[in-house]
Amino acid sequence: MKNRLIYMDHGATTPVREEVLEAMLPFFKELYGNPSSLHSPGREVRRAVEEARGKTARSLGADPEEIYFTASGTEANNIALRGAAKQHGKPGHIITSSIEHHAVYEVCRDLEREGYRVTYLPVDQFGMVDPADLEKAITPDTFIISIMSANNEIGTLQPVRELGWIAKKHDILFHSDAVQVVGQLPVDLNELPVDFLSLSAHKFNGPKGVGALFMRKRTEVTPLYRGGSQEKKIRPGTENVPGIIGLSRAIELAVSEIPQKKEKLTALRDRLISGFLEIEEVILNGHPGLRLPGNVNVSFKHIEGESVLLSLDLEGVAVSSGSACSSGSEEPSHVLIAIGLDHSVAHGSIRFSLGLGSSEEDVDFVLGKIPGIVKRLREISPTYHKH
Amino acid sequence: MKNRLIYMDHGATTPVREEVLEAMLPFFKELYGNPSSLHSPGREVRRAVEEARGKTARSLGADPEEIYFTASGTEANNIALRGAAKQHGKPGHIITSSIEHHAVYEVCRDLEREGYRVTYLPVDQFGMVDPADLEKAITPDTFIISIMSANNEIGTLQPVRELGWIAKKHDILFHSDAVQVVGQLPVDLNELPVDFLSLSAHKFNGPKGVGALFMRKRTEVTPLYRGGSQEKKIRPGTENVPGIIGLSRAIELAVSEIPQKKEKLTALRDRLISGFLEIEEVILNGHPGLRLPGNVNVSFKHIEGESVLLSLDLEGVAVSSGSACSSGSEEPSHVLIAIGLDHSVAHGSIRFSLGLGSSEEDVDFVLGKIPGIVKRLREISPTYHKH
Amino acid sequence: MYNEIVVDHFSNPRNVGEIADADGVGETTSFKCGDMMKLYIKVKDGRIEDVRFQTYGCGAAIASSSMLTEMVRGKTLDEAMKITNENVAEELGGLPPVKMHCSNLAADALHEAIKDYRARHSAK
Amino acid sequence: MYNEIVVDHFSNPRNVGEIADADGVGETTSFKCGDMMKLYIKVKDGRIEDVRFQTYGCGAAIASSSMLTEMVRGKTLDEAMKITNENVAEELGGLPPVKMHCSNLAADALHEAIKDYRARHSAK
Ligand SMILES: Cc1ncc(COP(=O)(O)O)c(C=O)c1O
Ligand SMILES: Cc1ncc(COP(=O)(O)O)c(C=O)c1O
Repeated sequence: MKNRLIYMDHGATTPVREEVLEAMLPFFKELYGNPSSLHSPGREVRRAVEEARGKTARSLGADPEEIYFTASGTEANNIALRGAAKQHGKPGHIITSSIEHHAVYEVCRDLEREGYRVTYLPVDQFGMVDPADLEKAITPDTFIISIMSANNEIGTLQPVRELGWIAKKHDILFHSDAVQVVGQLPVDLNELPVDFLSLSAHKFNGPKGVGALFMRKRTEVTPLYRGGSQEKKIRPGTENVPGIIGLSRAIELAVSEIPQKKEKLTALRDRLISGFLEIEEVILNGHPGLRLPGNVNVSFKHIEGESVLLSLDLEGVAVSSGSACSSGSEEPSHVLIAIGLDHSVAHGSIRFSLGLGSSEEDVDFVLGKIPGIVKRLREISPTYHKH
Repeated sequence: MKNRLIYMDHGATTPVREEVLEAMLPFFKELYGNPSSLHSPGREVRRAVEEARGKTARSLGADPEEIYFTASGTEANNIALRGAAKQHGKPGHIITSSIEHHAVYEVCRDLEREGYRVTYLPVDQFGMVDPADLEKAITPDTFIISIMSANNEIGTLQPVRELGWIAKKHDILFHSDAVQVVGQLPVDLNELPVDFLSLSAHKFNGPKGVGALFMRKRTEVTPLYRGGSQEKKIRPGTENVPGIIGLSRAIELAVSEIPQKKEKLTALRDRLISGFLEIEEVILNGHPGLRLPGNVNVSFKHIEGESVLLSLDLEGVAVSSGSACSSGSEEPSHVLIAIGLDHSVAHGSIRFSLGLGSSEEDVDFVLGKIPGIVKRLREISPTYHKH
Repeated sequence: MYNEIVVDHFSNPRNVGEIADADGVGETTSFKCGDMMKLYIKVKDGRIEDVRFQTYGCGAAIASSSMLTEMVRGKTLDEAMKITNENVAEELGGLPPVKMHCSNLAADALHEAIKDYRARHSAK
Repeated sequence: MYNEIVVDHFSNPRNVGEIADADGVGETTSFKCGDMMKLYIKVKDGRIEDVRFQTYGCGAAIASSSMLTEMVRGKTLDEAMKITNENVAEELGGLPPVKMHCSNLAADALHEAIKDYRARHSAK
């Protein structure tokens, strides 16, 4: 990443921060023992892993034994959903939203193929699930509900607490994919009525290749992978020790800085949004207020997202069009369709996601460049009629 | 790991070597883009990941598109076996050995519970599978055979090529768990008749938390996890980029150094073995010649393995009793039972596994300490009758 | 993702615009991704004398439209009919595989424009 | 895994050995892991005057045997009968949970030895 990079793709991934890398470093060459080994170098590493579990738990208001380290947010989602389905033992009914990340959505699709019934709750124009819809969708054989805490594309925050209470009232398991929320907004599992919660380190300045699943005490899943007895057999395989240490340091730092970070990012976000909305035929996707502090998602009508992304890239600005995970596919994002955008508007959507290193100068640079880019691309566009 | 540590547990895990860590470092803070992102910082990382795939493939005589990065050897084994079973679509017959690692063995047990039939081939006193037994075990509905390349406890090398040809002749998929072999002995997938091969970076001085599955062209598995389209959907989730870079550098280095390393470790291994066999009532477990260069596994009769492990630990020597993954369980290892040891002898087994940093001084230090330790523990033992 | 030629044509597309009194107009839409292209030609003595385009789409779509206009100027209609989307991608030095089928529809629009021209002429 | 007390008793076990003319001998085996312990006692005036052990087993097994012998010397038989495996683990400052049930069988062997002593005496 050469000279001046303005990175506005923190929703896709974030850089590992210095303190996190420093915490990880001893675990490559010096503290390299296998935590399952009985000898001192192994036991020393075991202690470090358990301390990391403790730190992670404390950052979320959880108990250490409720934290299971995984290789990614995707793995956490898969273990929770498919593991609960396997544990359920027979096909049943699952409720989720129509704007979940692929790592929930595709698991549900897969389970449907295997005989489970799945209800995909609609969302309103802002991407919000209505708790009344959840209540109505519940059937006697509903055994798990999975609703994300915040959407990765449009940033909309869901009423997770309210949804969780409905699940609890009906004695149904509740999972929330909080990959976009952990480290950005407070999560207190002492209070939040969820049974499972997924997170991923690389979204809060931790390393790639490590995530975690919170699973509340007395909740059970059937493991998907088999092997050693690591992570209480829920996730076998030699632990990614440096990754786990990195995750725990990153979550500790991120959670302690939430108040300042939230204030700063919200201000930057709103500055970006107002700037964009001054351009004609631009619409904001997602909720105007109840959205991730760092998330801006707008559609520039008459132009296709990738061409904006590329134009910004040529200016040294990194953004995303749709979700990082679905790039490479040319289908418009299912999230943008679910909030009612028509295909051409959905195709014109760009996500700017701010993070730790974002500054007012970055925002102003982007606001300075965008009008020219939009104008140029619209001039090429056959659907844009100059008045 | 304080002052003088003599690490003889390379079979459990190895330290990351300097060159590998150096290769990884830029990918934490600088080259942190998400390889799925379309912008330059993402594309730059995508290129690095694909180069890593190329390096890994070249080290094994494979094609880049045949390499799928995973989070561990365990994950590679699970994807191969369960993925092939899912792809098969209906219960069928699986053949494996009775000395597989838990990450194969437990998957087979699990599949048995789901209606698959599994044959666990016996091994001889040295831990070797007889190809004739494989031939005999094949039935019309056998769809996959999984035999490890080398055993993690006793180090015995299997006749993988011969076994693979039998599978090929019958048009049955063949998987080999090569976690203990890759980086220690040459693996040339151009010649080896296997469809799947599993490996794990932390066994050859790469980082923990990353492995790979080789899957031959035109072979197909049904993915176990769902989510993004990473690793051609076989293993979704944001890539562990530093881990992948580390794996590729580690395999490249390890494979290039095999000839010297093999010679050195074989000499050290045989020196250890002869030294141990000078003590009365000691038996060598595994094959005298066809074993991993760095693997020594002996049973000291009348004493329990853990007490030897602990005594060595107090002298600064790290070894393992049984496989690292099954420590914490008090059952004698299924591998040692399979080669015909009785329980008490199996309980007295210790694995000394040598690696990159091992030296003659290390070996001589251990050979100097062991007789005293064994003597002391035997004096405490009620089963040891002084003559 | 894109090579330098593509980036150049994307950043500085040649022959953008409409031709008010075009002799032929072609339009194509990719059902898969919604990309849309409009191509205008002026024909003189059986040769393409002028050509302009308007494109809604990704980088590949814009660059292939631009490259195509460069390729066809001065060509006879028969020559132009032989240009394929693959030819355009080749001239661009290659496109990413995912982009080959959905955003590279410039040649299709050209063929439509020529057909339109021929239809108008035969109608005369 | 093990604390300092355990390591000390493992490295320097107290009262290892046999008593040729023991008044009572107890033996226990853990079916789960094969650990085995033999305990010899000398009794005088209803008190344990001497005690020795032999153990085949892991660190926890050896350390608990050693600790037990320290705990019982001089105790009356009734007092000694009240000692449990948990007491031994406590004296050792705790054992890892996985070790509690299978390698900590010293008190069982002691109780066997006392029963053996009593059986011999009632037989007299
Ligand atoms: C033969 C064998 N297979 C599989 C594994 C599992 O590898 P990992 O720890 O990377 O999951 C190991 C390591 O313990 C092994 O030795
Ligand atoms: C909401 C959400 N869930 C899950 C994931 C998957 O996380 P990971 O990339 O760690 O597998 C992501 C990230 O792409 C996400 O944004």
